[in-house]
Amino acid sequence: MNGLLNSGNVLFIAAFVIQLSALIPVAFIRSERKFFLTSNIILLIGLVIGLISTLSSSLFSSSQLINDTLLFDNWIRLDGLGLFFLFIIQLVAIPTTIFNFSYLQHYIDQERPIKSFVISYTVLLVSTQFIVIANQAILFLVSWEVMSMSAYLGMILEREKEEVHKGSFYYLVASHVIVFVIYIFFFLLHHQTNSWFLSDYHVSLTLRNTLPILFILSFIGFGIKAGFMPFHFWLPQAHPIAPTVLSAFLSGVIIKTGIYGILRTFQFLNPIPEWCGWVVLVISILSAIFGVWYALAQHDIKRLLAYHSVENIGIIGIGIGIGFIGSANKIPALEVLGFGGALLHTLNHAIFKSLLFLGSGVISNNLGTRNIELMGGIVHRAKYLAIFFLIGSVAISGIPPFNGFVSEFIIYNGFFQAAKELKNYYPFIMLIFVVGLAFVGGLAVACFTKINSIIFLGTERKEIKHFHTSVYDYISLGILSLLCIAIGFYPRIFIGIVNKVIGSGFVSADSSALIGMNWLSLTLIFSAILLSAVVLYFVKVKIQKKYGRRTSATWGCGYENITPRMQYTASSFADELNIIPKTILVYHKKVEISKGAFPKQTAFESHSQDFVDNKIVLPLYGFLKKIISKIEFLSQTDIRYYIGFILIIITVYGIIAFLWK
Amino acid sequence: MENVLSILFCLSLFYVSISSRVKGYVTVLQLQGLLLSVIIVIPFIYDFSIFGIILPVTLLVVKVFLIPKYIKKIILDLDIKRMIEPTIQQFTFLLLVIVSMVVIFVVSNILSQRTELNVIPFASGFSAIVIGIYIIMFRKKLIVHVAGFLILENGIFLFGTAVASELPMMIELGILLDVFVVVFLMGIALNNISSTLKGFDVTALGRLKD
Amino acid sequence: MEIEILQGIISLLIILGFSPLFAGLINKLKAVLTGRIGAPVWQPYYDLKRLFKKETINATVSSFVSRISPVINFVTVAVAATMLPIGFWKPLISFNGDIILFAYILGLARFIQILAAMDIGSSFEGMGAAREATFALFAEPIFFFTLGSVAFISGLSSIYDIYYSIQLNNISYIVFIVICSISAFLLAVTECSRMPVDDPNTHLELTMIHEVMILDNSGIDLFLYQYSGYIKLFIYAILEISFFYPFSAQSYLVGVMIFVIGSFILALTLATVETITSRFKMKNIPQYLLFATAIGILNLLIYTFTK
Amino acid sequence: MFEFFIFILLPLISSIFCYYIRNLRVQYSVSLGVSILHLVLSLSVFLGYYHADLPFFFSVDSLSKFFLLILSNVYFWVVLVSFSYLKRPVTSKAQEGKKYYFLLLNFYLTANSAAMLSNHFGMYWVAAEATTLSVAPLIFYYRNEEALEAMWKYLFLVSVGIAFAFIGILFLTLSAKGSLLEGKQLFFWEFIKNAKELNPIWLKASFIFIFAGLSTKIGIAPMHSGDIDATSNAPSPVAALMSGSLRLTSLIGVLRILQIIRPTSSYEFAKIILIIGGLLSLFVAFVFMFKVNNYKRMLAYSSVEHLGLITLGIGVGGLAFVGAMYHAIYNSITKVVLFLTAGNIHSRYKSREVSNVTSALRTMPITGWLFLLSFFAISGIPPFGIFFSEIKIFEGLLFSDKPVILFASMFFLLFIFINMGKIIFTMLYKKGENDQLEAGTERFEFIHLSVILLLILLTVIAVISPDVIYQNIINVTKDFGMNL
Repeated sequence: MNGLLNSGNVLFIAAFVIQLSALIPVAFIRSERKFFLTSNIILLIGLVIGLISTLSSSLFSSSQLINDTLLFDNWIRLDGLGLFFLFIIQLVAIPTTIFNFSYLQHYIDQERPIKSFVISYTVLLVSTQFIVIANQAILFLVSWEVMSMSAYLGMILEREKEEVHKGSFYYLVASHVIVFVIYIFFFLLHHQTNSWFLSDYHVSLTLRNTLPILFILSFIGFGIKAGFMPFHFWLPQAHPIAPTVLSAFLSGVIIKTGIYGILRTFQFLNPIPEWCGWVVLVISILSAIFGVWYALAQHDIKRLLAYHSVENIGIIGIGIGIGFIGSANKIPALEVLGFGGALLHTLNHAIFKSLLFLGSGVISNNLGTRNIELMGGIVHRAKYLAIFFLIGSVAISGIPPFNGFVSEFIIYNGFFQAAKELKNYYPFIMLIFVVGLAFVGGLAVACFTKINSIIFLGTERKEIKHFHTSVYDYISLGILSLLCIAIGFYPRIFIGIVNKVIGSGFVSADSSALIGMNWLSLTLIFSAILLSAVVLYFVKVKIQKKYGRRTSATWGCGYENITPRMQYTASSFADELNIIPKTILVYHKKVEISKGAFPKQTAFESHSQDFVDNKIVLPLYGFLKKIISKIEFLSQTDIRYYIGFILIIITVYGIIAFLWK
Repeated sequence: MENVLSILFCLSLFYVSISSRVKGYVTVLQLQGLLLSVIIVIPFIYDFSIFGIILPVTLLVVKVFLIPKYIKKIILDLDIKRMIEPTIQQFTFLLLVIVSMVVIFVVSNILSQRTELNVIPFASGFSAIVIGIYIIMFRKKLIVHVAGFLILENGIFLFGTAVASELPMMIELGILLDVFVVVFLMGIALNNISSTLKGFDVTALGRLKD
Repeated sequence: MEIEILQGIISLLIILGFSPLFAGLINKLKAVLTGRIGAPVWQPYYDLKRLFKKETINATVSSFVSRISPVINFVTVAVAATMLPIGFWKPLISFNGDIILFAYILGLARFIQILAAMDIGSSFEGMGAAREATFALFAEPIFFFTLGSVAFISGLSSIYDIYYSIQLNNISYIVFIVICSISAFLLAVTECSRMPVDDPNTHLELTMIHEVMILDNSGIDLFLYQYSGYIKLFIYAILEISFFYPFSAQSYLVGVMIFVIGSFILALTLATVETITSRFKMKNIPQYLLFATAIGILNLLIYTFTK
Repeated sequence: MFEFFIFILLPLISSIFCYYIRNLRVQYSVSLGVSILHLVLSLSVFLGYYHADLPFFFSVDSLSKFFLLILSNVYFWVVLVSFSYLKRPVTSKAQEGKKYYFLLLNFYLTANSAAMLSNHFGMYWVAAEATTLSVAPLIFYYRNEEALEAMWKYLFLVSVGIAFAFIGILFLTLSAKGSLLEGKQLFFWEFIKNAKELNPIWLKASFIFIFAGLSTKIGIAPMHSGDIDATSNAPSPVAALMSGSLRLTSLIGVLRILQIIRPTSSYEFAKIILIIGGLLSLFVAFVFMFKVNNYKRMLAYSSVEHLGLITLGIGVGGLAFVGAMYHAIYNSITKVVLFLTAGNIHSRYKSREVSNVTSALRTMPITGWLFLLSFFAISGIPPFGIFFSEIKIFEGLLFSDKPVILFASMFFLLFIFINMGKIIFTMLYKKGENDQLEAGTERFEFIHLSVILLLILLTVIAVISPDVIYQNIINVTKDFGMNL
């Protein structure tokens, strides 16, 4: 218990204790409402304290980062990476927990039992925090599994719905596969170093021979969790059906544990061969492009956001890939930019993805549907919701002046760096990746203009009875939007933190490539834009006062009574893009062209399925099932066969014995 | 002397494998019981001890009187048809029996060169075991299955005497008791089966499947 | 230092000031080429003046988005303009990686404009917005394959430095730059919605891309849109022209001359293209853009592997 | 002598007592008392507070006291819930099944303890046969066709199997021919002591016969069928008892012969046989999980799977062996939990067909959640025990000389998990078109309490992992001559 009782650790321990004590009320509070209120408040307090303790740690103070703070005879480690992810988790968990107050109220009104959800949510938060600070492999595995399972148990809140049943099952199976893979990963590490402590695992020289296996295992195992492209198929199934709070947390944080795992693996295996970097890069760019393209084809808002998680994980992966290449070629600048971009984007994505998910939750709760084709005109109902959602969308599309841009900016610079440092054919390849990333940006713009405009703008496609938003929604959304703005406008601090994290055991030699970038000018430019925009706006208003301003109906090309159904729909908005890769998107559309002088009612609809899921996974399972159904000889019901089996097996064993040397 | 009895035992096996009557089985069981008890008694002819004689006597009682009587009783109670319903021709069955017997004798003869064991009882015991299994496998009637099981048990007993295992007496008795109770339970089960399932053969037992 | 800032401000003012003139120039030349007298070169200024004085009409269904959109549009385009060199002057904003900022700032403009278009809730605007999104997506790669390829080869990531680094001495590099400038031209055509991608002064909504998005705007809003449109056009013109600055020769006069001549030539080219070509079918436009991208890739490939 | 009385005679006496006293409540309290005594004593023997030396054919070593503890633990819980289980309404025919219930239960305890404590093959055989005899009528508890068929099949198959085991024992005596063991009694320790003299051919033969014979009771494929039928049709406590302890009782026989064969040259062969058996069982479970549509059968197959895993671990040896020992404990407890909850579901829905059970989580929340949790427990998800034992087994397999076994078994386990999950979640969530049962009307019964306690026990043992258990398992491995 070295150094256990300094103030920081006390806070730290207290945080966990309080968070866990949110479970206590279940014992003696019968009423669902009272129970969830109390436990949620306790949980919130715990989280806040946790955040404070994290912020008071050496990562965020100006002092030098103490690399390995080991507690409880090394079972807990607070190093740079761990603290950073801890920070992310708590940062996202606080708004989602606040959001709970208003969100769970809906379920209480429906008289749906939510005890189980609250419990599993609490357990989920705690276990997720444990993952990133665990320094003991078994502890890690246990908290990993507990996290997955509690997430599952939370997911099945509306379990009687078919889709919920199906989606959550996808999730469960995926996490079971993951854990099997990770078992082998840790067994190998344990065997090599014969220690169960993660802090002993960076013994790269002895691991050289098994390094490829270890890397592949970790990339598959953690990659499934993170949702890289071939392994993503569970993600768009699971995230939409979860209760909003949970899907925000899942997309925001839990898939990041996969990233955490991969980064840890890098720490174990550093220095890593270059091909690993290429593998990660290629898979990531594919995930990014097709993730966002799938997203473009969705009509279910949460499903769309889930696919965007795939995209963003791809972008993070690109950063990691650059970092790998850097460390393979011993170029600190490259490492710093790559990993820095990845880490910062992890933070950013956690923020704006949870923001968007929470926003979508408010909407879908009020409208009782997740299909964006039935939405519209919500801006007139809830203006601030629209603004927050807009901020999130701009941020996630990587467009200035919000945080999404900053991290993508770093990654771009990483590519430039790579092109500069590594001559001959590198510039060409790097440029291809740059273009890919730019392409992703463009698609993201298309996608988010689509959902913003379809959901919020225009007129209501389906009559909205009443649109209720509570103060808690606005608090949680507000916090997250503020973070988006803060990181966007003044990235300097966060860059400093990220740089510190990278300093602890990532780079071969420290480099100022990240800190040295001209962050101040970014800040200046953004604030200039904001300032001049505001000024110009007021000028414009003044001028409009002078020359008059009025509103009138939209010009309908002379056509008088325009109905909401005449607006442009999401399907038609995205159609021109979706037909391009229609085999991969499994994109079907049904168009009825109207004919004759008096055309009848016509229809246009489009669907997209997941390629991996529908063309690979399910067929394989069906195939296996078919083979199994062929095996009949075992399913005999007759006692005579049973007896016969004994004779046969004894003969077989006898033969083995006879042939035995 | 043992060998002669063992040969007789084998003959009883042949008989059982051609007999197409349930009655035949019962008589064979009695005969085998008798043979077995005689075989065990033999050592006591030379040095008689009242304590050692308990086992053969109980064996005689159980295998010659109790069990066969019990089976007869079941047959009468449930008036099971006299014919055993074989699933393969008697001839084929006999052929199978003969072949496996020959194999067993040859094999055990070979084995006997490694470790000294008196081949005849060993082989005949073993073939009794195998034939017991065959009877279970190729007959339909449950009562015949019971008989087959008993033949198997007899085989094991003979076998045991052949390998000259000195199990302590109370364990031997325990074994006997077990066998008896098994048969007893099977009898009860048969009663129930005939009453609830309306049938005495395996075709009645097809409910449990996936 | 101060002088640099001053120069930057001046070049910004130049861009803001002369961008309508450039547009006017194109129209004039076009008219001449088609054998008309055409509107005077100053026509855009008159238009802007007219629009400035007009009453603003907003659609009833429209929201705050369409209020702020023109402003943000203008501001962002202006900021993008401050990253470009005029003459040999260092622009106001110039730091490593501003090429990316440049692309993304314009992205912001596009984002908000698409939203504003959808805000009206009319299917015309919707259609325009969808097209804008699609074509902009395919225009993105062209930008990176032209300017980006130069950047990657020179290893620089600031627009000014990139242009500065261009030394037209060895032949293969000249070829490279020329082809780059060609695809840059194609890019300009797309981004500024000129022929053959889009027809700026068509009158059928169904065939428009950019125009249809601002269909329901008027007064000061339209003024801002138009103005930022002109600036955008001029920006891309400068991107094109700057390929041919002999930055090594540090004479201001030469710079100005080349700048003026270059813009004139470019205007002429644009006008010619617009006269001799007709607008593509909508569904052919992606092919066209892909073709431009292909040029870029090919160009870079050749240059990378024939050194 | 005292412990002999407690372990073996007392249950016998109380079963005789139950024959004469027909009052259920009295029977219950008596058997409960007996079980508590048994548990306490076996626990104190296990912890070493009490040094046990049993008379003639019985003795205690680290293996037997370990398994005895598992037995008496499972037995205690089963007896505990039995009364509330018996109170449930059954058909009039089944009424007289209740009369003999506790009698047989006590006899079961006797037989099992005898089998576990016996140090003589003959004795072991007699006791093992006796366990069959005690359990067969219990299977017949419900007095319906399925139960009858199950009982017949179980009785017959197991009797034949155990006969084969006896042949194996005879082979063992045969293998002693010519060694200084000739004509000695069949005591384990003597055979273990000078196993080297034994004739390898007969030793192999005896191993094959004993393993194959006892497989019918352990439920190692392909002799699993009888077990499946029995476990799925027996009343839930009995099923729990069978999965939890009876299979281990037969496993101990295999372990004994393995212990004898270990120093000889045939050890490798024995390992191969065990591995084949284990993989076959995993495979069978894997195959049938695709087809099974009766949730008690599903649970039965799951115990085939886990016994297969244990056998695999034993076969591979080393760390996997340790894992297997742990697995024995955790599996036994988890199985009890599973079967009890399944029993609740059965008595509520009156059907074992999965298709007839719908939205169980709504109609019976407590049982539903417990069932869900115990499913997680059985599929090796922390903090429940099986996770900890499984990773030991997996690591052992990975670093054994044949890591491919690991991949095969992981593949099987994964699909077993998937299909079990499919079935269980359909039962729990799916909206039935004829949901006649109204929501949430479930009283908190005694069974729920005990199930929760068991789950807690499972977790606590696993998380704390008391050193005494570890030490004992290490001693077992020492007896098996493995050094970790």
